[in-house]
Formats: sequence, C-alpha cells, structure tokens
Amino acid sequence: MKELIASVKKEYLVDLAMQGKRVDGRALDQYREVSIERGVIGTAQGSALVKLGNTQVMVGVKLEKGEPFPDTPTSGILVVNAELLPLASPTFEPGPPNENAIELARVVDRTIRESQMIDLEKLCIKEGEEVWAVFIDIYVLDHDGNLIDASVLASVAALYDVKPPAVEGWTLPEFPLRAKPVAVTVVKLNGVMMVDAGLEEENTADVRLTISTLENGNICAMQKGGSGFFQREELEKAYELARKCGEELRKKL
Amino acid sequence: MKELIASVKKEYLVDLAMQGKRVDGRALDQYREVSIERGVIGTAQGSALVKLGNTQVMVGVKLEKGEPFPDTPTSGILVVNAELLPLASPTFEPGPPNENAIELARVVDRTIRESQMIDLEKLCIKEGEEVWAVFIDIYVLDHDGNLIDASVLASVAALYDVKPPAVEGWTLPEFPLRAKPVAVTVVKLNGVMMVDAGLEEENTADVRLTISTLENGNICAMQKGGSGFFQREELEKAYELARKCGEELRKKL
Amino acid sequence: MKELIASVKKEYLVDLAMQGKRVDGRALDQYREVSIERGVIGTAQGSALVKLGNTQVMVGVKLEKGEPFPDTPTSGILVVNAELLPLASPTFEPGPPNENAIELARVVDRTIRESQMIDLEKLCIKEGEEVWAVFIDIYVLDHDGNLIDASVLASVAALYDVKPPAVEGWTLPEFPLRAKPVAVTVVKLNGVMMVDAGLEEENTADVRLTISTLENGNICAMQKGGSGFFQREELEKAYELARKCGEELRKKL
Amino acid sequence: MAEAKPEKLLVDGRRLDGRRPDELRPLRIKAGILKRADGSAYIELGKNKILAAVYGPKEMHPRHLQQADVAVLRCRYNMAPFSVEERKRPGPDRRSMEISKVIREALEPVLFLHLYPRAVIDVFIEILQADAGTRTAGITAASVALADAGVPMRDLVAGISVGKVDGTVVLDLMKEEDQWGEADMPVAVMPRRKCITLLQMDGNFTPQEFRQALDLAFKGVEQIYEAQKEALKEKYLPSLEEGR
Amino acid sequence: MAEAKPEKLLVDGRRLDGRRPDELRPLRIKAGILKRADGSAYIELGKNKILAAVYGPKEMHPRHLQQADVAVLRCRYNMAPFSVEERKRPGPDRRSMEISKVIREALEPVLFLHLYPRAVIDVFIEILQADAGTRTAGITAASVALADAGVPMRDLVAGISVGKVDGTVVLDLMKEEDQWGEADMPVAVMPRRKCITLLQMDGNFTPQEFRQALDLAFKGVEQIYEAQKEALKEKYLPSLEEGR
Amino acid sequence: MAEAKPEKLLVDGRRLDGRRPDELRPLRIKAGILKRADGSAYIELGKNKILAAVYGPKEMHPRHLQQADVAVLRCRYNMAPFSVEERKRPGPDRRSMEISKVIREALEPVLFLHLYPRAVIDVFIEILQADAGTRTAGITAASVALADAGVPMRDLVAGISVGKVDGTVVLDLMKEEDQWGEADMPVAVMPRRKCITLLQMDGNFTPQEFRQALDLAFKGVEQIYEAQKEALKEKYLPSLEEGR
Repeated sequence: MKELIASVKKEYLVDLAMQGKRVDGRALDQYREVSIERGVIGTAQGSALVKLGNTQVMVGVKLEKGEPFPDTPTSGILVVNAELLPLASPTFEPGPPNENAIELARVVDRTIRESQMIDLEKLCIKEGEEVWAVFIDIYVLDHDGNLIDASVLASVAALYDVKPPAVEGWTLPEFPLRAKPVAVTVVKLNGVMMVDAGLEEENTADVRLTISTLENGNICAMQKGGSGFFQREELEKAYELARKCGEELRKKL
Repeated sequence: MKELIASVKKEYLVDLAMQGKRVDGRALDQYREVSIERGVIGTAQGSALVKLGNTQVMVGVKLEKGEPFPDTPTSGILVVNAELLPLASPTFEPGPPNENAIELARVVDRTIRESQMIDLEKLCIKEGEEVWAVFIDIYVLDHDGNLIDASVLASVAALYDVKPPAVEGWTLPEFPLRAKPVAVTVVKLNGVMMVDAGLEEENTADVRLTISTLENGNICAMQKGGSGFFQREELEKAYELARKCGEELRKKL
Repeated sequence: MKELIASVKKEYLVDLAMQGKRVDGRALDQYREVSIERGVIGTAQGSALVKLGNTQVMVGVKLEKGEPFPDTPTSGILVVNAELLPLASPTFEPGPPNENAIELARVVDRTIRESQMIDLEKLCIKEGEEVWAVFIDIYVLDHDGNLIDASVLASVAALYDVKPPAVEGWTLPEFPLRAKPVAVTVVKLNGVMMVDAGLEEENTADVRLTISTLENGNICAMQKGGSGFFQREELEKAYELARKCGEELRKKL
Repeated sequence: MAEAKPEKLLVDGRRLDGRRPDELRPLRIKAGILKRADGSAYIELGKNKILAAVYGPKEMHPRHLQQADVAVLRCRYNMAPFSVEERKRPGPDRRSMEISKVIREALEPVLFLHLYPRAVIDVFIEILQADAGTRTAGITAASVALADAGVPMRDLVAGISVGKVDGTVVLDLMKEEDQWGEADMPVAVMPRRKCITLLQMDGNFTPQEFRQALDLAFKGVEQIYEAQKEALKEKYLPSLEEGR
Repeated sequence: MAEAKPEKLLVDGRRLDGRRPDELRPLRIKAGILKRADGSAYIELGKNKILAAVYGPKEMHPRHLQQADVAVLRCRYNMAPFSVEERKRPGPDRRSMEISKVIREALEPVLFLHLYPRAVIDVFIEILQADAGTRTAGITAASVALADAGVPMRDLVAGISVGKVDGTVVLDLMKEEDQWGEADMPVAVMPRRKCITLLQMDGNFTPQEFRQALDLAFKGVEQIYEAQKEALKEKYLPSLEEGR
Repeated sequence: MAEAKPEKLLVDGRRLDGRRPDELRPLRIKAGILKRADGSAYIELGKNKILAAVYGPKEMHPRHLQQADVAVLRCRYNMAPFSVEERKRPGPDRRSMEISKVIREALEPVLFLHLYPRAVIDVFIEILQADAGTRTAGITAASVALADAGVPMRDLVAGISVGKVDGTVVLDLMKEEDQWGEADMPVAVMPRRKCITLLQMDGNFTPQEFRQALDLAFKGVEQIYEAQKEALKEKYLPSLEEGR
C-alpha cells in the first residue's frame, strides 16, 4: 500500500514528528475528524459510511441463509471481504483482492470474530443444515490513510445498523450483538509513535501496529505491518495509545 | 475487434461509400453471399454453419437437464456462449472470452431471448427442480466481418435444426420454437450507412448499430457499438435497412 | 522443463555418451543411488520421500470420501496432482501447474491407473453415492533430473505405505493393491540411449521416452517427450532398458 | 426475495411510484466528492446511488498498452456486493464487462483522445445501490467526473433509460418496471449536439413505439443535462466568484 | 448418455463398424479452407471433424517470449463444447494442455525453427466433432496446414492411433473401442523418414503386442500420408497447371 | 475428522503433551539440505515439518518489477495438500497470502536490500506437515536458509507463538492448544537486537497477559536462536575446519 512520496517531504514529516508535531497540526495521539453515517444503503441489512478526514470507507452488511461449516454445525458464518476500489487511489488497480486488501479484510475479520461481538451461535437456524451467514463488504472509496481503523469502525457501525425484521425468514428478536471492538493503528516515524496516520505519514512510516481492544481494555487482535520493527517498550506505548484512543472512538459508535 | 488497416485503404473505402459504392461491387443494402448448412455436427442436438462471404460461424446447440433459476422455477434455461477462436483471425487470442466475445454472445442471447422464439415455459420438466437447459455455442471459424449477423443466423438455424427425439428423457412432441428473429447490423462510413460490412469496411467504420427484428417488423433487440455516434434520423434509416434486409435473410432460414 | 546449459558442456556430455560414458561415471543403463523413505508424513495416509541422486520427490496419499463419477458408479476415484515447487529449481515458478507439471501428473496417473494396481472397485462404499477418493500429491523438492521415474517410485511406495485402519469410516481389511508398476525414462543423446538422466543430461538430450512396466514385463504406459524423434529400432532398445532397469527398481519397492 | 408481479404497473396514467409516463425519478448530482481522484461525481436517481471517478490523462503503464497517436479510455462499471437484493459476488461478470464496453463507447465521442498520445484516462463507476438504469445514470455521473477532472470535452453525455410498461412507452424505468415491463432501451446522448452515443434495447417495440421512445429519451436527457450543469456550477461557481 | 458395453468388439474378425483390424476409417482431408489463416486444413476420420490453422512465422509478441536463435512453435488443441456427447465447458483443461504439448513436440522435428529467430508459429487445432483419435488426426491436419502456410518442412507428420480390443491389436480406434478396449497407443510418424515423433500409450501390451502395434501404425501412416499429399495436390495443382 | 475438545488443556501445570507452560516442543533444525536452491533449511518443531529455500539475490525478471535502488524480497508460504488432516487444495488462499506478507515483513528488517538494486531474493516456505505455529517456524527456517545462501544479514530472525490455554499464558502452542485455546500470538524477533519484526494476535489478552506473553516469547526465541546457530555451525564448521 506504499506510495512514493518525495524524500524532502518525508524529511519534513520526520522533523515535525521529532518535535511532537504533525503536518496538519494534530497531536500525536489525536484522530482526524471522525464522521459515521449509518443506514446509507437501503439494499443492505446494515450499512455505514465512515470518514477519517478525507479517508472514506463504506461498509454494507448482508444476511443470507447458508450451510454451516462441518466443524461448527451450530454456528453462523462470518465473511469479511475488502475491496480497494481503483477509484479510491491511483495505486489501487482493478482485479481480485491483492495482499493488502486481503490483510485488511483479515484484520477486520479477526477483530470482529475474536471480540465475539456477534453471537454466532444464535445465528443457527437448523443444526448442521442451515445458519445465517453475515457478509461484511468493506468498500474503500477514498484512501487518505489509516484504512484499517476506518474499516473496523465502519464494520462495527454497520453491524449495529442491522435491522433484522427486514430479513426474510428472520425469527430472532434482534441481531445478536454484544461488544464494540475498536482498532487503533499506531505508526512509527523515526521512533516517534502516532495514531491515525494520514496518507503521507503512513507512507513515511516504516512500521505500524494495529491493536483492537474491547470495552474493558482487553486486546482481541493485533497486526504488525511494514518492513520495520518495534522495541519491546514501544509495544507498551502502542497499547496505551490504543486503549486511550479506542475509548474515544468507541463513544462515537 | 478493430484491426489496423492502411489509411489509404480507408480513404478509398470512404470515397467509394460517398458515391454509394463498395469495394466488392455490392449495393449499400446488399449482403454478401449467404450460405446456411444445417446438421453439420452429429454430437450436437442442432447445428449450423453459416457463411457470409468468407466469414464462417458454426453453432452447436446442446440440450441438457439442469436446475431452474430460483426466480423462474417453471422456465427452461438459455445459455449463449461465443468463442472468437484464434484460428479465425490474427487478432483473436486464446484465453477466456474478452469483451468482444462477451458482447457478441450477449447480443445473440438478447435477440433469441427477447424474441421469445424458444418457449422456455415448455422446457420445464419438474417445477423448481428440473428443466431443460439450451446451450448455444457460437464458434467463429473465419472472421471476415459482420460476426453478429452471422452468429444470429447460425444460432436460429441451429435451433430450428434441433431434432428432439434424439435427446434422452425428452417427452415433448417437438422443440418448442415460435419465431425467427434476424439481426441486421448497419455500419456508418463518414455518414454513409451500409449493411453486412466486410472486415475492411468494419474496420473503417467508426460506429455500428445492430437491430434484431421479428416477422412483423417489431424490434426485439438493439446494440450500438464503436466509438462513433448516430443522429436521430440515421436511426430511422437503420431501422428501414434492418426491416428490409431482415426479411430477405429470414427467407433463407 | 528445459534449462539452458553451456554448449561446451553439452558437447562434452555428447562426446562422453558416444564413448558409452557418463559425466558421473555411471554406465548407460545405471541409475543413480536410489533411496526410498516411507511414512515420512503423519498427516497423510501414506507417504514416501524418494531420492535419485540429488533429485528429491515427496508423495503424500490422502483418502477421502467422495461422490463417484456418473459413468463409473461403483468405482473409487484416483486423483494425481504434481507440484513443481519453486524451491526445487530456479526454473520453476509459483502459480497453477504448467504443462510440465500437468504432463508429469498425467504420466504418473496413467501408470497407476492402467497398471490397475489399485482395485478401485473395492473402494466403492455405496454404489452411485459414495466412494473412496485416493489423492496422490507429488511434491518435487529438488530437481536434478528424471522427475517422472522418481515420482512414479514415490507414488507407488506411498500407496504401499497406506495403513487403512487410520482412516475414519474405513471397513476393508486392507488397502487393495495388486501390482507394482515402475517407470523407466530413457533419453537419447546424439543417438546414444541412457536411463535416469541427471539434469544436465536431460537438458542436453532432445528426446525422452518413458515406459512403465509391470512385473510380467508388460507395458502399461508410455510417453515420448521433447522435440526429437525415435527410430523404430530405438524403441526396441528403450523397451529392453525399461524392462531390465524396471526389475531392479521394483526390488527396492 | 423475489416479489410477486403487481397486477398493473400503470394505473390511471400513474406509475407505481406516482410518476407520469414522461417523468424522471428524483435526481441529484454532486461533483467533486473524492479527494484522491482527479475528478469525481455522485448521482442519485430514484434509489440508485452511484459514484464515478476519473484518473488521468496520465502515462499508460505498462507501455505496450500505449497507443502511439491517441489516449486510451478505459471504463470499469462495477456493482458493490451490497448494491442489490441478493449479495453479488465481487469481481467482473459478463454483464458488467459488456456494460463497461458500451459505456466506454458512449463516452469516447465527446473526448479529444488525440490530444494525449500514449496516455490513458480511467473512468471508474461504482454502483453502491441499484434500482434500474444504472448504466445510463453511471454515464451521466462519469461525464460530470470527466469535466470535474478538467478533461477537455466536446459536450457532456447524459444517459437515460426508456421502456414500455403495460403497453405504454415510459421514461426512466424503475426496478419493478425493468423487471416486469415489455421493453427497456438505455440511451445516451450528447445533449447539445443531439448525437446518440449509446443505444441498446431488449423487449418488443413496434417501429412507432421506437420513435416514441426516442422522443421521450431526448426529453429526459434535457433535464439530466440541466442537473449536470448545475452540479458543476455548484462546485466551481463559488471558487470562480472568490476569484473575482 | 452412457451406453452399455457391447458383448464383443470384434466378431468374426470384423469390428463394430465392419472394419478389419488393420483398416482405417473413411478419411478425407482438405487443404486451405480458411481465408484469414496463413494455412489451414480440415480432416474427417470416421466421425471426427477437425479444423487446423497456422499463423506465422511472424514476429513474437510480447518480446520477452522471443527466442534469440530460433522460432517458437505454439500449439493449441481445443475441443468445441458441442464436439462430445456431454457438453464440454469451454477453455483448456489438463487433458488438452497435455495434448497440446505432445502435439507441439510431434511437429517440432519437421520444422526448421532455426530459420526464423525471434518468430512464432501458431498452430490451432479445433475438434468440432470427436470420435477417438483426435490428437493424431489433429497432427495429420496440422501438418497439412503448415504446408499450406508455406512453412518449410523436412517431411510431413502423419498420426494414427493403434490399440487392442478383445485381445487383438487393431488400427485406428473408434470411440467404442477407445472406451472399452484394452490399450490405446497414439503414434505420429514422419512418413518418408520413418521417424516417430509422438508416442503415448495406456492400457496393457505384451512386448509382442507392442511390436505388432508399431507395425500397424506404420502401415496406417502410409495411407494417411497419401491422403495428405492428395489434399495438397488438390489445392495447388490447379494453380500450378494454370501457371503453365 | 473433527476431534472433541478435551475437558482441560492444562492439568497440574502440565500440557497435553506433558510440557510446562514455558517449554518449547522438541526442535530440530538442519541447514543446507537442497542442491538446487542457493540456501535451504529444514525445521521440525513438534510435529511441524517445514522446508525453506532461498534463491538470489539475482536479477529481477520481468524488468518492470525491478526497484531502482533496492532488492525486492518475495516470500511464499505454502501448505502441502497432505500437510493437514483434510486435504488442502493446492494453490494460494487468503490465509497463505496474508501469512506470506507478514513473513516478508518479518524478514525485511534484517536484510541489506539496498546492497542489491534491481535484484530479487526469493524465499519459499513449504509446510510439509502442520502442527500449529507454522508461520513462526517457517520464519525461523527461512532465516537459516538466508544465512545458508550467504545473504548478508544484520541478525537472524527467530519466530515462536505464545498463547493462552485454560487461562494460562503458554509458550509454543501445539495444534490442540491453537484450536481450543483462548489466544494465539505469533511473534518474530531479531534475537541479538531484541527487535520485534512480526506480531499478530487473536483471542483475548488482558494487558497483563500481553506482557507475560511477550516475556515468554523472548524466552523461547533465545532457545530457538541457539538451535539456528547450531544448525549453521553443523553445516559450516566441518568445512571451516577443513580449511584450516
């Protein structure tokens, strides 16, 4: 997902970071303006459009009947798919999901799945034969950095937007949700850690760490990305940022 | 499907067209020699080899039992596939159907389907469970222009060649056909409209319009192709050519 | 599967061959050291690692329940797949099997199938509904020539390594085997025929012939490869080599 | 999710949603709503929600796809998995490949591709919510996005579908009319020059109905053209006025 | 569509279609039947109907596939969906990929590929109707198409299948014999030089049967070679005679 | 083949296979076992059997994939069809594509890619038998294979998984613990510099458990590092001693 940016620009961003500053005036632990719009797509059972500054991610949730996996006959199915649409960035190309799209989908999948926010056991219709499948389709519309956090936010918001009575064959009183996981991605610029990297910051950083947390501060998913590395104590710091910013983000859900 | 042809040749074809003439001496509303050979493939339930001048298109029709689509449980299935075989032209390459092959198949599909020439309701064996699927495979053997008209002719001829008693499990008295749609493609060279373009004419023209008509002159399908455009009154003229030439072609079916 | 080797090296190999000699001191009808290790993979029902000199091929056999083919409702299923792993040679590339991998798999398939070494009729569980499928996965680990012979050896050894009681649902007293086919590939260098070509010999030869024989000397499969040709009398000679060397190889199984 | 066909699609000259035969659905166009794209537009027509974006003209890579004397226009029409009742598997299918082709051929006539040899212009059309007429609404949005990208154009292109329901020729089919109607004819027009750049049709038209349908299409296109110009004005007028 | 196996494939020395063990099916070859291809041929052998076409030698694109000192021969064996009882899905499968490879290696020995560095010769073989022995009949047609294209050749290549039914070695298997017989051995030969350029086999042959089968193959190839030459003569003699 | 979950994964401080929470499974590493590859290594960790091979640095083809100022590292993690209980279909899937990516990013920090502009280094990891922790064991093997290939490195990379079973943080999950445990965290570390180059996690960790897990990971990595060095010594010491 790396794009080339001028090295003079990179140096400027690094210099700023060393002084605890950022190019758009934010603090290191500060997100861009966060906007969450729900119910944007009528053909989806749940949907949301999330903006982090200029980054725009749309998520649609569809519920369909399907067969359970043989090894989990009483469990609903969760499918997460991400499309890095070519209209969102000059670096995105048409075609099947590449490794970046797949990583994005899988990090969102792990965050949703491991938080156990969807009670999949309740989505069983007939054991071993029929269950509800939950399709989460992540549609990246405008890429200005930090797609993971935006995608997790939009996915969780879209899941909470699901209005089950609209689904044919649905019999449960509600869509069974029980947690609000939030992902916070921390990037490192020359040793300086910051959250919600804009595109240029993202492309200047050589490493990122995503930490998804629950309401109680527990961690449900992590993912390091990029060709850099972390020191042990940087992980502690990253966790603190994830906990603190995660709490803020969760309030908007 | 465009091939490069020398600009001097193009100019010559345009000059001729401006005088109402064509390179092979035909009139603007005249087809090349049309030949329709039926029953050419014994392994198909119906087949035909159509020649328009040097253009050769073979069509095989296969009938197989299949499951109906959920939204049309009492209707047979129609599948049209076109292969622009690499042996037919230096510009055709091996591989899955490209946009030209797909467009060709879909225009033939619409012509057959919308004309309602096959009574698909009669092809239901058991509602919601089993129906006859009609596979029309268009095999382009030699490409010297005007593949759409040749493919529609060959498909309709092959359908009328179907001898149902040869199919295992067949119980109807006959293969249920009830119309003879015909496609006429008109191309425009510098404002001059002509039918049945040969390859060089096709590559010189910047726009084409295919109009598929029924016995009563009604239109069942249309498709504009190419990067040019039509004036309103040119459409009227194209329809007249389609009606007139369509009647002639239908006599050969 | 051809690799470029220096023409001076080629000439040297040809000169040697003309004198009945080989670069590693072997006789023309002599195999490199043959090693067969069985039971190497615990997750497979049967497995073997075969080395012909530096060539290494691993085969794993898996048994799974499946549906029979409609035209052989009482017969088990045999599936042979070969992967020319990119770690085995600088000329192997990741991706779906190319024509060399497919040819390798199909020659092994024919050898196993036509020898009737597996009694597929015994692998029927319920006629027309459920049968055992035998998956033979050929994994080429190090390519130093003569992959076909190594792959047939490893496949036959892995089949004889199958311990059926370990398979859930298995009820037969044993895995029903009844023959030991062996493939011998003969290459021709400037008219001189030799067996078990090392990589450089293989790349110098312009043609090869694989002959798979049974215990009684009968032939169950053949495959010519390469852009050269054989004279009639060379085929006689190739058969003699296949019979003689095949007997030797079979002793190691 | 298959719904039963209503007994009538046209009652007392009114359609299922209350429109008269020659009426468009509610239309809204917005230009320039994406940051990264060189140009973009968003359109709502009835329940259709469609996004179009343009990149280029820019150098074509890989080079062997370059045309020595002309820019290449590429179009990609794509439906979001959640845009229709039953989830659509991601990726191109035969329908979207054909539509991408006719859209490209509908836009080419207004572009000066000869100005940019060796270049490529990419047009991406994403159907976020579908309600019939997506290809023509996509063309309408794409031509606004091209203008927003500053690509020189002879004219805009405005698209609309006409069809036949209960024997009557009507403008701008909605989903139910598309599904149960007797004919569907998508049309795209250069509004100032009155040239037809896209024309497809399936169903059954008498020659007379065909003419009527063309009349209706030209009428609809005029309104769409006004909305296109309005959207561009809305984006650029403020900055123009600031510039004074 | 699966038919039951007949009790016997050989009755009183006659095969299901009345042939003796060493007899070919009716054979017909026609050269030069396509306009666009550089060379072409059509063959009927029993119920087989096969078309072969040749393009080239021509410059290879893309360039990175060029060979500096030799032309590349590419072959594509392909079955029409309607060529067999049960419709075949279009596109290459493992069987057709292997056959394409052995056909290429059967034709290479007669071509002077070193005459055309950086070039490519394409051979396309389309099975329109299949009745066993398609790969060898395809080779027979392809070598006529190569000659029709004017590609210089050391010799033609003629292919035929031999096999074993009811314990007897027979020439030119038809579909039923291929399906229920005990062995199948496709062979291709350079008829003048008697060199074997394709050899495959599956089933069960004693060494003696293998020798018999080779004898039969060489015998069959001679007749095929005559038909190949006849087809080329039929096309070129008239124009040669005109030229006098 | 699905087995039932055992009642407890930890009894009296012992795991299903008798290990204590902070114990590795039996570990064996061998360097340089393939002839064709430039470098190779084989690892067994518990029932895992994994082969890694390295090709390069070598010129990147096709050229348009070259980077002007740096070598490209490519990694491919791949599971053999017979490596797991239920046969795995050959070819990459989403899981293996993600793992290939994080492995590449775990190895990049120790390589001097700027030394080899326009070059490529290929790392292939084949899982022959899988028993949880394949990606980290694969990294361990790959870094030995890189050293065996003579690729200059800042440090080795050693990988190990930590997790939580029955509420206890444990080192080096085996298959049953991975399947039924409460958390899994694969970690890769540069052993001398103590830098973390891979970190993933799924499940549920309190912040305290996360710290404990990191402690355990660093402890495990030390033992793995010793085994890596041993494997390289085993291969190179004999030849070094010969050289004296």
